[in-house]
Amino acid sequence: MENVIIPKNTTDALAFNRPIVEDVEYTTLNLGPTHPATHGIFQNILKMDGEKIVSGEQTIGYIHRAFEKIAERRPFYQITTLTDRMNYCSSPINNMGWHMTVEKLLGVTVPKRAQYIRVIMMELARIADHLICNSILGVDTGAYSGFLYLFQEREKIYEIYEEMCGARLTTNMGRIGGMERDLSPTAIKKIKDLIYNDLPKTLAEFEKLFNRNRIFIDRVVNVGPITGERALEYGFTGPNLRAAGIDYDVRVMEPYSSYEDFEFDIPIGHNGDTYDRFMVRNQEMWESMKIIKQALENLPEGPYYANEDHYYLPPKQDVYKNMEALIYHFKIVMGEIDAPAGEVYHAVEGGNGELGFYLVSDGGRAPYRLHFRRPSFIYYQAYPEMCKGVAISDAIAIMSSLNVIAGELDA
Amino acid sequence: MQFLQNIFNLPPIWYTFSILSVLTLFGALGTIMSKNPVHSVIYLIVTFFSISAHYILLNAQFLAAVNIIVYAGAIMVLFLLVIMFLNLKEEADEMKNNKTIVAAVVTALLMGGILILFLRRSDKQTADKLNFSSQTGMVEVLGKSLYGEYILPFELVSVLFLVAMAGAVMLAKREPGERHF
Amino acid sequence: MQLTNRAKKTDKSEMSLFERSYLPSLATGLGITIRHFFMKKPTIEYPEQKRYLGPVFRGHHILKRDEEGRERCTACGLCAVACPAEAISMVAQERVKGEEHLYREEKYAAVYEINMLRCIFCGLCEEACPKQAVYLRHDMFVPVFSDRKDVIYGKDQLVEDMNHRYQRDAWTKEDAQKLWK
Amino acid sequence: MTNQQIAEDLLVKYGENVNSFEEPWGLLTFTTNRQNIISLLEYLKKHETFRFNFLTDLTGIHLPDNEGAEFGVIYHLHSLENNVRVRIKVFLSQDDLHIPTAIPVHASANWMERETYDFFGIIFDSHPKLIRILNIEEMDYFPMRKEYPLEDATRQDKVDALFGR
Amino acid sequence: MSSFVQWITESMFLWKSLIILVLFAVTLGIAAYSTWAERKVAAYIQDRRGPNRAGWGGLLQPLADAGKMFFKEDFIPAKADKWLFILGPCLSMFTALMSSAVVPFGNSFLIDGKPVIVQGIEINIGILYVFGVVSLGVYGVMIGGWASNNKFSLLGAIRAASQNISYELAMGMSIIAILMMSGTLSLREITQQQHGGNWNVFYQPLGCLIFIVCAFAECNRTPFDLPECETELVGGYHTEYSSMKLGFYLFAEYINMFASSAVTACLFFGGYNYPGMDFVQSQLVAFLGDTVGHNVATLVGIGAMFTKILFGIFFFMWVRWTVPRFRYDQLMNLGWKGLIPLAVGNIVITAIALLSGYKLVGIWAGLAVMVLIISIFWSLRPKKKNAVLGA
Amino acid sequence: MSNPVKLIDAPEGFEGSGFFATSFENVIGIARSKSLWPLPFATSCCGIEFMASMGSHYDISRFGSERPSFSPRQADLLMVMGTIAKKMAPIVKQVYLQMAEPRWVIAVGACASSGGIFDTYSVLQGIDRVIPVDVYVPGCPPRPEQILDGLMEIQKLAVNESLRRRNTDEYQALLESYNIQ
Repeated sequence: MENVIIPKNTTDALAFNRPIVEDVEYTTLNLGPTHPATHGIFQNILKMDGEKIVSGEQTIGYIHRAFEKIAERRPFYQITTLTDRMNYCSSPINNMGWHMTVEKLLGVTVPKRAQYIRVIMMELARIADHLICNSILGVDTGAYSGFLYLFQEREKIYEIYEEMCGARLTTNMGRIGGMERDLSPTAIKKIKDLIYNDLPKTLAEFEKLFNRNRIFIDRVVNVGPITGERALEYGFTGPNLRAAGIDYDVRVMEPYSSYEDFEFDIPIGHNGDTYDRFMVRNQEMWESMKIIKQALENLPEGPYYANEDHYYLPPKQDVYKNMEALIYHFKIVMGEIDAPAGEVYHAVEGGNGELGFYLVSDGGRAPYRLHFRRPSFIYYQAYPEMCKGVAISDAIAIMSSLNVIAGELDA
Repeated sequence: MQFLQNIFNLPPIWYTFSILSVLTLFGALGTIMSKNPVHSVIYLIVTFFSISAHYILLNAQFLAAVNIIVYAGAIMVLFLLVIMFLNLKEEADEMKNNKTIVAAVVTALLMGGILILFLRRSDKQTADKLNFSSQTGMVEVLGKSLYGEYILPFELVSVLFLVAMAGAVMLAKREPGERHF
Repeated sequence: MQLTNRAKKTDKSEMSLFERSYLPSLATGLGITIRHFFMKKPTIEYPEQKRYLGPVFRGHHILKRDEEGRERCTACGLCAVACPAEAISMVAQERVKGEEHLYREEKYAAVYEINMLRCIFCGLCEEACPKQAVYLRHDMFVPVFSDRKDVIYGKDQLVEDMNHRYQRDAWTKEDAQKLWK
Repeated sequence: MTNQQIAEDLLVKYGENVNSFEEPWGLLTFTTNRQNIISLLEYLKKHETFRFNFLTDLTGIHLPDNEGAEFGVIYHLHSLENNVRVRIKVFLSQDDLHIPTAIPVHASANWMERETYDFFGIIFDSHPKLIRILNIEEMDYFPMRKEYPLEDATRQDKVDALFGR
Repeated sequence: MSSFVQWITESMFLWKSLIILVLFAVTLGIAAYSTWAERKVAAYIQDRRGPNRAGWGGLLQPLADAGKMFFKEDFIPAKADKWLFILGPCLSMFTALMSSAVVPFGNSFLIDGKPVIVQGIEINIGILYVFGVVSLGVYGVMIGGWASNNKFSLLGAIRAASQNISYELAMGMSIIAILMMSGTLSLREITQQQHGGNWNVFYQPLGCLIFIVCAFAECNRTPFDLPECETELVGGYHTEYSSMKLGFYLFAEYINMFASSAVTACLFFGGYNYPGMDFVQSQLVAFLGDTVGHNVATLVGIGAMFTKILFGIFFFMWVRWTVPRFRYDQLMNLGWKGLIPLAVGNIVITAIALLSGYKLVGIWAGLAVMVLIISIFWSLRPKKKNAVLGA
Repeated sequence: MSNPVKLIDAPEGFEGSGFFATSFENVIGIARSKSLWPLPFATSCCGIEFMASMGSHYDISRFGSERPSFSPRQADLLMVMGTIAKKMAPIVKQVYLQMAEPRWVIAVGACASSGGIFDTYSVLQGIDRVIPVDVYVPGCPPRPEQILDGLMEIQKLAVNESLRRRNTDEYQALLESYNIQ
């Protein structure tokens, strides 16, 4: 296309048979890749008429890490280290989603307790994800304190992760067939503290700071609205789609990991503007708390991993004494599990929407092809359309309310 | 030597006056001679400042302050704003146009001649030191004369401004349906 | 599009005049922030105060010895295979006579190196080790480096010091589970 | 609405052009060819009962051993109202990696197609801007093809001679 | 010796210079420690501790910042307009320092029987002077932003210019009511009229509110920090500045905060007046004698003034760390459609109240009537069913 | 303040009877070390941990570093956090070039330091291939404590460095090896 020279301002005018009146020189503003509001890294080249955005174009791929290619070389259990780093704000969801995909392929049934623990962890991760997104929207509209108030709660979620697995962000806490560890009493206590005391208080305070604050409302209401139909066209899922009024939630539509046991609502917005996205995320945190409460109350007794010698590492003592266990141990670590050939698609409700894993296995130790359906990647396409004709401040609010996570965007 | 002696014997106010005058002229010349419009505006601001200082010398504090607030503080800011928005290029070619230069020189000579004529014909009044009121040019006196003696022209001018403002708003108003941002 | 019966609209009711005056939210906001101003701070004065990192925190690697001070590692290489970052490398060697007090198994790692900048502290090596030889310490993390040359840790930095033995509540998750009861 | 119904309906409409029906893990999977893929997507979207209005995913796959059909493009569609998914595959030969773009039907296909092009070199005809999306523009190969290595050749701290690799 | 002392005491010029110097130093000191206070206040509001490693409680933090900035590489971008690039921060600093010259910080010191007022210069158009200087303050920002030759800077400069002009209008109008009440333009006289607890804020609550809002806007503080808002324009007008030139910009902001707190205190909160000041003065005079007593009373007054100023600065910070910021057009709407009509209304109410003779009651009643009228109009507006925000 | 807080030590100098002198460089070095404004170049996971270290629990502001300057001109410390892909590498270098001296660089996390697990065609294997790095922080992502450790390491460097670091031969050689200037 580049070598076809189109004279400036003529094609348009000829096509519509009207005189050329427009000779405005637009300024080009390069937003990113190191702009403070792009958080992760992507570039927006905006054409501006004063403060108004005429059109925008994104460049992404600044942290492309070739997840899919790496996945073709790694045994199934090592891929968690990749998924953890995909949407790093809510890594347990990715983690569990991947394990569920593999379990689907291998035909492993996970015991109820493990499923409940997974639900608890996933909902904690969702809360952590939404906490970041909403508080960052506050930062981007200029109110920094709310961010730090919420971040303290996130720190508590980290403590729970630490109790579970020993890491804060890239948790790597699930295993094929269950969890790495059981919920310890300390972890349960910490979760209860968080869910019953601290988080509701802080969240209510945060809502008081923002929800009915006129300055904030003016900044976000009717900013970057998108209709439900258009959102579907652009492949929106998750809170961003729900803000547009469509109650699509994988947890309800295709329940996984016992989500059918829990009672919760799907908050939906009105016209898909930034305020709706903000409110939907806020409301989802309350719903997540409801789910965690139910899961904790009804936490079944039993094992936290499936009794599958072929896939789940045997206890260390057995490895030491028992020959069979040692063989399984070696086999699992070397990645020589007997996976069936076939193709699986499994979706979970990630922090940003439908997080899908399309796994093609040829029976080898590693996936033959693994494709991640990364919600951020798909819905970020809509950004130029959403920020057309708005001021630069709005463009930034829209961007942070979309919650584009660079790790997920660029794979 | 006698000339220098005379200069040294001048009262200090004369020094202030001369420095300010030089500054004023410098600013004025800079305004028309600099090629960059932003520089021009800044020279113009310098000019306004020195004119305000002249007002203070004339014991017109209110006028000085208002000159700075209105002209230097508001109007020139708007000027600068517009220039920044338009992002004018340095157009040196226009300056070299012979016709422009000839026209400018002729105009300047005419204006200068008229000024000199007026100055020569006018009665030179010196300040009446005995009847001089230190309050001349102060806010109260100014206010009284504006709202007393000159109330009609003052109000007419305000109406004029109102009309101008309304007109500007009407001109700048966008088409219905278009978003402001 | 109604897909489920669980949808619940979020609150987006119109602002009242009072809310539109900016004042109520400003007042509540100021109230909230001033309350935080006087609250107890959760800040950890880091270099002086250190936080308990949890019973299973994945920090600095350590190659355990057994009670008699013999190295547990048998250089089977499972940790290196399990490492997603390929940060572990080792050279195995047969134990010769007279080294029984040094190495517990017949084979040992003559060279055992971990590239600390590659390592992602995922804990898979600890999980993969069949001899319970490699652990990630819960009480200590890898220090920062100012030179690229220091980043590969050899056995001298990794093997446990018998004078300052590394202690931990439970060496396996099964043991830990027993402790809870 | 079952997979059976969809398959029968499609067979009536497209006949030979849709084939290899499968149901791995309950997900209806079938293959079509590139002449029919766009009309198929449109048909499924506009169909008054199926209404596959959501393009969940679009990706490619490289099967070097599959003579004559080395590359595949895989579409995952989702009918939100019926909560049914289908998977459609189109196989392309290595020598003629052209397939029409799905953007007119699903706007979200834009970047997914660019990604597929970036990874596999599959050319989506009449795509408005088919350039690399994730990798640098100067890259001269398509990294997700099986013949290209994963590793960065510049890594220095890896000693392959040592045990464990 | 005695003749020398006599010369000193007789020559008011020297005392005046001394007072100006002290005021100058105090301004700079307060501004410097405002940067420290800002960081501490922000930290405490956000449940943190703030800088505490440089000196006790981080008290040496401003010195560390200054030391660092002085010795940082000075950078003039290649495409920048060199002279204007340097002129920008200088102008900002200069105008910021000038503005507090006419503020009366205290009553007067009796030195050898002669009163020396605690004020830089006393001119009878004090408020106009403040306005003039403040209106020039924007040049530093504009010129710096333009000269940087960076689009973010330019956007910041443009925002700064339009914002400052718009809010100056509302600010001026809010003061007119005060001037109508006091009948003078001199800050000292306005302050003296608020003797004791007779502060203007009780007569002019709306005017005070508008003035404070405009002061926020003039200082480019959140929620009006559009010219430099970090998340949108990186650093706004000072994006390209490094080292001490940046320091000047940041410093000027704090000096402006100090100055506007001082002016607010003088205009609305009684300046150096405080309730019960007559009693204090009479007691002090009774105990310490005429001269010393008067001087100590003045000191107490200065203390009251600075308490008000420091609270003002704290308020600036408190608000900054609480509220989000406006968008450009909303800011303009608030200024032109919100504050200016309100200020005009306030002028009318004040005029009526002054003519009626019931100053206090009249103004409050007028405000109540205004609120009532606005509410009635609001409730009569066409209503939609199930209306949502912004629809 | 209840917590024990280490104050800065007085710089080493010559202490005598009523006589305390210190080299000016040391004072400036200390000033610099207490006022390191970071430029958070956060690309991925480590950026979130940087947010945590800015948060209330770890509070990087205690070290005087809470003012993140997103403009490279104003920053003293480039904190590269997260994976740097080859597409990003020129930008990192450009940001480094735009920074004013003195400037320091921390590579936070495995990815920035060495590529971490992403030994792939698209990822730069450590940012020290494009810009000189002063401190490497291991971990994936490092704990906020480790990030603070890295900051303190930079503080040590800042204190001990000569005032005109740029002019030293070693530094010039280092820059030259990266093709800077």
